[in-house]
Amino acid sequence: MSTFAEYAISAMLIIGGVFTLIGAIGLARLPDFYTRLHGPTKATTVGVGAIVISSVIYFSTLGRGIGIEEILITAFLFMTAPISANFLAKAAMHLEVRTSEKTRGQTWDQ
Amino acid sequence: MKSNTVILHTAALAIMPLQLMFSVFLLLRGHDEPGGGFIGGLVAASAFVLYAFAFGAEATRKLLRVHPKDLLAAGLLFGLASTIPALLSGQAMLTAHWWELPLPGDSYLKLSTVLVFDIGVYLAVLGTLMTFVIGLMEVEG
Amino acid sequence: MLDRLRFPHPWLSLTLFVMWQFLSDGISGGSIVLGLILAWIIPLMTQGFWPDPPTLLKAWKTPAYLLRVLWDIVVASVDVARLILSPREPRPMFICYTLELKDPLAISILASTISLTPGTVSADVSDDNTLLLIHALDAEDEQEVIDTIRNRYEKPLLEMFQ
Amino acid sequence: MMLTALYITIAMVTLAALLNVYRLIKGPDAPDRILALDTLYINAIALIILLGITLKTRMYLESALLIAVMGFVGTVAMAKYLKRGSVIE
Repeated sequence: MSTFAEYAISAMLIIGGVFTLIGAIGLARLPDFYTRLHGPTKATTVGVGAIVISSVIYFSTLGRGIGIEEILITAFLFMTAPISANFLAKAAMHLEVRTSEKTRGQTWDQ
Repeated sequence: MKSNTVILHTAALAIMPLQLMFSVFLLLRGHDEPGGGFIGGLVAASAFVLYAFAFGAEATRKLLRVHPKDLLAAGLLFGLASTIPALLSGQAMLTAHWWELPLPGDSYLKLSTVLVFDIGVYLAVLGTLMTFVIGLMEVEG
Repeated sequence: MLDRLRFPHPWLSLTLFVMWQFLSDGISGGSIVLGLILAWIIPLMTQGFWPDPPTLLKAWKTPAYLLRVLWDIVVASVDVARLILSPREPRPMFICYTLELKDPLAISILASTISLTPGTVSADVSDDNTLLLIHALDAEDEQEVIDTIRNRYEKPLLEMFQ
Repeated sequence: MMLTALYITIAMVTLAALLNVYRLIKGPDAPDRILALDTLYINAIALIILLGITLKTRMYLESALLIAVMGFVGTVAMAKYLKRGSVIE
């Protein structure tokens, strides 16, 4: 394996790990449900995306070709993350989950 | 229809074909690699369940075209059929038999009693789960 | 029987067929036969439920849009990461956004885009598909967020779906 | 060097999973718990891919895809249950 590929894989792995961790820190630390929703939808999805890219590079340098599975996983995560977030937000609005005092604007429930 | 489900409708329509294709993929590669009828049936059932979330019970029934119990029965029949070749050739029941169909492009379509049995499991799992789901829908009214 | 042998959604069929070739480890006679069967049956099963066929009038604009969204997703994650790690309290806000788009598919794409891009999650679409409720994680000014979304995402989508 | 990066990443994702478990236990509301579960399964996908790289095999990628498919349906089902009190109308 070339040195360049090794550096690229290592960098992607670390970036993925950092984003996943930050998403989880956001989930644990932010004040109310709606703000917590932001961590997993963005940071965690991008984190897994970076890890998948490193996996693609690794297996293609091993000469096993580019697998469709990795692409399917990424496409699936990027398609489903916003939809899950949307559904959880709807459920939270229905249950009238407490929002932090600093929140401006109104929710609605229908 | 129920209050806004625009996003779920689009999501179900975009994701369901992918799930169905993935389920067939899992079903077919089951003989020599991980996968198989059971997990393929589960993924297919999850596709139909997602569809039921988005469009309700009636539409799902229409999509399936046959009653889920018939799927279950068809699955069991496939399982039974996979035992017949072995019995006819006087071997122990469920002994695997293989046939290779030549196809253009120097490749073979591998058919086997294992595949028939796997299709049976696939249909049985799909039928069972859809019977559950449609049964629960009827209870809730 | 013969009149059923058609492809109601050619693009969906093509995507499924190509994807099947990749899944089955290289192109062979068997994978082409099975791919054709799947690309025929799956769209046929779901065709009755697609809303009026989405008319992507300017399909060649899609890659540019996708690239822009992809780039924004990366920027968005860095933004959110910085905010999560800084000790400052976020300033969340709910925003009502009036939609100009009419096509259900376009609305879904816009909502998903908003969820994946800087500091905003789309929380709900109103019953009549005219309003979008957005939760912004750290917003200075309501109008600013609305303008960004309108110019950056809704305009290109409006051009694509007419 | 790649191996070191791999181990550091595995440690970070595991830590992330532990933080998600903390949110899962603490709540305070049902949507928070579902959100934590949702993030937890995405972390599980990341861990499976990392395991595949460590063991130099692509065998596990299907299970990661499977978790992605099933996890999404599960999250939607739970969110729908909270909203309506029933999963399918």
